Amino acid sequence: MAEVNLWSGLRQFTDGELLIIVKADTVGKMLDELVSIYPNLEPIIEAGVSVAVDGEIVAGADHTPIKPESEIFLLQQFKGG
Amino acid sequence: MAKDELSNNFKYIGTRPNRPDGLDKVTGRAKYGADFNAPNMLHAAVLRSPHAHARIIKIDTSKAEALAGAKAFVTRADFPTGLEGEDFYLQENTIAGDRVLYDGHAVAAVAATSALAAKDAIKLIEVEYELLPHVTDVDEAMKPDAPVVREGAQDHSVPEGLPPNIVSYMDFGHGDLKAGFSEADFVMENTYKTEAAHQGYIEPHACVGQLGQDGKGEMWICTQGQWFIRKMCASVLGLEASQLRVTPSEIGGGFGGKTTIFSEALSLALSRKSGGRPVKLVMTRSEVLRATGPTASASMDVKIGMKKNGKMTAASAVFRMQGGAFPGMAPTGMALECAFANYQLPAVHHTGYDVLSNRPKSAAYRAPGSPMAAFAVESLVDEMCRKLNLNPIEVRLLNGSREGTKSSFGPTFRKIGLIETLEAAKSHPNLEVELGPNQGRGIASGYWMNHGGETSISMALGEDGTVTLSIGTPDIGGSRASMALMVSETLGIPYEDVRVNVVETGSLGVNEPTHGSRATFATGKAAVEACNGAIKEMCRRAADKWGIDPEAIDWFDGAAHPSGPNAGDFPPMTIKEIGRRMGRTGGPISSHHATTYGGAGESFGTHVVDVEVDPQTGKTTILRYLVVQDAGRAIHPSYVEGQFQGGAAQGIGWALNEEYIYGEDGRLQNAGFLDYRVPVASDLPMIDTIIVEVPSDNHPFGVRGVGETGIAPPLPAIANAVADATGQRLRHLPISPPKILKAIKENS
Amino acid sequence: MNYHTPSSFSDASAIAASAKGKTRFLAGGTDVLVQMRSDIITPDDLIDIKQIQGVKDITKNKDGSWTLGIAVTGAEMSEHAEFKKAWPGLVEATDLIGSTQIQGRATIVGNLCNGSPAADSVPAQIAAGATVSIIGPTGERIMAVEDIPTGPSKTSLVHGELISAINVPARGENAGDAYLRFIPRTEMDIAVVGCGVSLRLDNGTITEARVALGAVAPKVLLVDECSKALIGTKLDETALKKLRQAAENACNPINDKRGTIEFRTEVAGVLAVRTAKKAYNRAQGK
Amino acid sequence: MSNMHVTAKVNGDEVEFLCDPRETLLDVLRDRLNLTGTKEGCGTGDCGACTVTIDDRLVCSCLMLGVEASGKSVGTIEGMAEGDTLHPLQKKFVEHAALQCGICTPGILVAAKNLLEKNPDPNEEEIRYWLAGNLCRCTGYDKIIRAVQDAAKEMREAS
Repeated sequence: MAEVNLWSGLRQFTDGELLIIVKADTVGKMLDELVSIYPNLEPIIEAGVSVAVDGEIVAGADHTPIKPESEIFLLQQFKGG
Repeated sequence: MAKDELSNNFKYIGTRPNRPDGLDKVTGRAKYGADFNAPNMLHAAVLRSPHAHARIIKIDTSKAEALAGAKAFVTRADFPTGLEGEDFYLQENTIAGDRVLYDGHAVAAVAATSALAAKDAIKLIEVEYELLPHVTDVDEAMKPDAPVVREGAQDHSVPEGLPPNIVSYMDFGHGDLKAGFSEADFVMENTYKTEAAHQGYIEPHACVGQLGQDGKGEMWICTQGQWFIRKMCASVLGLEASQLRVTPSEIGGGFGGKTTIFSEALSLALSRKSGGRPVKLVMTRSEVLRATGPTASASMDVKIGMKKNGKMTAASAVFRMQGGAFPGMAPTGMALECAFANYQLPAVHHTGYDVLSNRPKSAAYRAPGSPMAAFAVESLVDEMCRKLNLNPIEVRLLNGSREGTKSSFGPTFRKIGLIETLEAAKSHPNLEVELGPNQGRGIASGYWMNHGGETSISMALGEDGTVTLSIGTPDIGGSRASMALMVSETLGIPYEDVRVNVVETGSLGVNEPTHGSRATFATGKAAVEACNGAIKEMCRRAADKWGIDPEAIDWFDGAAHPSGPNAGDFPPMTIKEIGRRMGRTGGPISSHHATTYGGAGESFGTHVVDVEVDPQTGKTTILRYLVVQDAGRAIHPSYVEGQFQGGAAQGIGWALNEEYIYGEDGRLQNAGFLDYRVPVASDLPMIDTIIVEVPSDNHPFGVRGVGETGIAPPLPAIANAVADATGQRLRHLPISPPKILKAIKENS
Repeated sequence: MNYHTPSSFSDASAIAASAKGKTRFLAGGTDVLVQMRSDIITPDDLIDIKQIQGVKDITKNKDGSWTLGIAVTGAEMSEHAEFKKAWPGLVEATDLIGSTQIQGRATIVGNLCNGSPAADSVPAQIAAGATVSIIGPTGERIMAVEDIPTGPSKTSLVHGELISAINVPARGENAGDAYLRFIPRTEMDIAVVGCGVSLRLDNGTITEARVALGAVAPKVLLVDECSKALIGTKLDETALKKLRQAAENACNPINDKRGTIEFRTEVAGVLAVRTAKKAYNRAQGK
Repeated sequence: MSNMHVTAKVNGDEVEFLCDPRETLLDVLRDRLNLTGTKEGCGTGDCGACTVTIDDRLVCSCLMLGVEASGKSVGTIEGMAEGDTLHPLQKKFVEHAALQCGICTPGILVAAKNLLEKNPDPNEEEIRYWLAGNLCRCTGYDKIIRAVQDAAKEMREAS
């Protein structure tokens, strides 16, 4: 189990929920779970999001492990210059 | 290695050796994008739209085709159809379909036997246009009656009822904003604007493309990322990525602008149409400015609440950004994530709009979004400090993010170095200098989150015990030196015994470009991992020879040493010895590492600038400039300082002079270095630097990316200094002399 | 494009006069090559006039006046100690054109013939009272520099005519000139406003004054009202105030990417004052 | 018009080439003579990446025609080192990390060498104004100025 914090703009795809509890032990599984609970999130997640796990931002590293007590945030995708 | 085990006791890390590619680059031998030629090569030229928005009625190439030396022409009809999403936009930006969407949009291209012949042929192509209404300003583009750049481009995030040029919407935040603002003693809100700036790399885009009818191709190109080029060109042309081999040249600057494609696929398309002859395509400076990707322009509302003592209670921001005629290009989300990252805020909210306009497709530019955000937020913080008569450094120390702070964008910060940069800035001698008349001092901080990303690397031991490292991130500012230092440190061998090669797409797995301040972090980390793999193998070879357990061997000083109960039983076996014998002790020794890295340590910086403003002409002179930034660990301090100084110079240019100027006709007015005014040597003072080292706990040496943060603080720092010198607050960049003089006159 | 290297001005003129298409003369090339590169013009005939004898000479005539060859570069003017001492304002104006590299090629005749209202050396040439010798199909003539430009990229030279030399008067005693311009950077920009001033004094009182303004009208202006504001004064505050007003009044600028009407007008007044002070100091031997 | 035949000296060597009269000296150096150390950044004299010397005077080779080089002596970055011995400026640029991407470096080195030949002890302001026509987008110029100062010092001490 892990708690995932969504950004507020995603509210419209999750029946107003911004804190979602999912069963997952990696970032990738967490994202899959989110989509299976809220299929409307799929295009957003497919287009790319960044995820912060315990304060570390991971972009595209779906293998990153998450623990039940991990702090998880979905963020707008970013890339650098 | 955990952070508490980090040692400052390095032999190579932190030294300043000559960069390995230095000799080639001071003798003119280094080969850049336009320096490559192939046998039987043709030269390309591109016909570009003179209109901001028009329908293409007809393209007639018949006169051009009759010209001696003209060998092949391409239009959109020569490209596959049915592409979707970003692939479609890349193709549409490569060459226009039924409409041109901005001044400079490619319409047709030709390959000829010489560059002059290609240029002549272009002039003979006749295009009939039907002009359409256009819009280039972000605020204008958001109006309900604005010309529509692209129908049906809104994504699912856009709430119903918003005008069609708003193609993406976002909002995020936390805490009770209303309560936060009502708790404040003082609330201030203002609107800020920044204009589009170009990366301004001195080397124009250049490539040689070759593509046969069998779908196999080659490209030689100046790029930040050869695999990105491969993937994008393959998508645009309908090729299989693996059949296209992309070799990066040395690169003459990129700053984000060479992470994508603009016209490159045209060289391959022309090659395919001319029987597979290689086709060289080199942009002119004017093409670079008109048709590659500058950054977005921005219009931003920011509101902050403060207690009398400067403690912030709440903040909100609404950012509107245009990234050209293509959705998804404005860095609105990243700008918002950076906006309040410096501050501990109990309540914060962000709203963002990605807006289309008839401008070129925006690309990344050094910390995309962060400079605009910093300009808006750090200007407002300074305005409030002035009103409340508070010291701007103290207010930042009071509110500054630190380990454990819940960041404005959500996650809790790990170990970060903002406070350390503020403390270091505070005690720098520049702050002791007394200012004269018409002089002012400005301070601002900035943030960039940094990036890890897809990384693949190889190292191989030579027969003489020296090491070759193959990396996939082009060396844009001395990163070969940093890689060699990290390898030397890990293996315990001399710096000179390491050769670092930037290789083509056939030699490694996929690498993301040199972007996101990731090269020294991610490629460096992978290099250390690869070295550790090689050390394990070298220890095994020694163990075999000595007949002991490999676990009972320590590697240091470039040699395997028996340890524990075997300590001293055998003389150390050096890497040279292992290399010499490796053929018969088990074969070549090489090591590979490939992964996608997350967790790049973020970097904060604080800048302090002194300016003098001529009250009669509004001209700003930079007197002193200080950059303080957290590097985590400076591998090669000279190149870290160089990143700080270069970022500051670009930010100074953006603050004072640089801007995309569009006329009423929607055409770019300043498509050259004469009027797109980047700083020249005599515009700048020496740029003082302090490297703060708060090591990242996610890199073996503590590296944080340093490339990007430095461009954010100069924009507000200069606005703040100008306000200090003149009493005038300029909220629209660039702070050009006419704007300052107008403000002085109007308010005096 | 045909490339010609005539050995005399009359040959050069004859080639130009008989040319049917677009013709350009090539001296330093720092404007023509930019225009060719930018597709503003591709000449059918390009006439390189640097091989004509004497075009690189800076000559001091017996009466103290100077004759400058049409291919004398900015760098060569700056390096000519005696000329620089006589006409520091004209030399500093020329030196402001572009970079060190541009100085190695650019000429003040080219700067004049390019017809730009923002040309740096032109206000200084006009302030100095320089004239040009012209050779054409109908013979030779001499014209004042201020009569050469007629508008942006336009001159009063007719088909087949070209300038063969520039004549700068003898400096004489108690006199000085200066040039200042405003640009947003410190170098490499086109003038947003330029001002050239040449003065002669008698015991500190201005007896002769010529003030020229660049980039504030379709062509460089010689402003008589500015001269009147100065003559008979010791450059006191009242004179400077009048000068500033006269300079502002003379402006008829445009809004463009380099500056606004308002800004150019304001700065023209500021620069007129600053340049006059500099010229005045020089005239006093300071 | 057909190509013209030109004879000139480049880095001390006699060279001959054919070129279209529209070709710039920069085009000729890079495409006809394979001297690609001289770079094109703008083609309009605004960036200085194409800086060479003509009879020891600095010019932008993009603002000079190839045919104009007839009978002239051209100096490029390729002629700066003497055999294996780097010019002190070349050495100091590497030591001071005065280049990042390196594309502006050849032009800046040629220009700086010309400065030190005329003025062996330039101050910071003189160096900055001399090099104002050489754009560098990476370094903020700081390390470039320091490298020139240090090279000048070494050259003064050696002479």
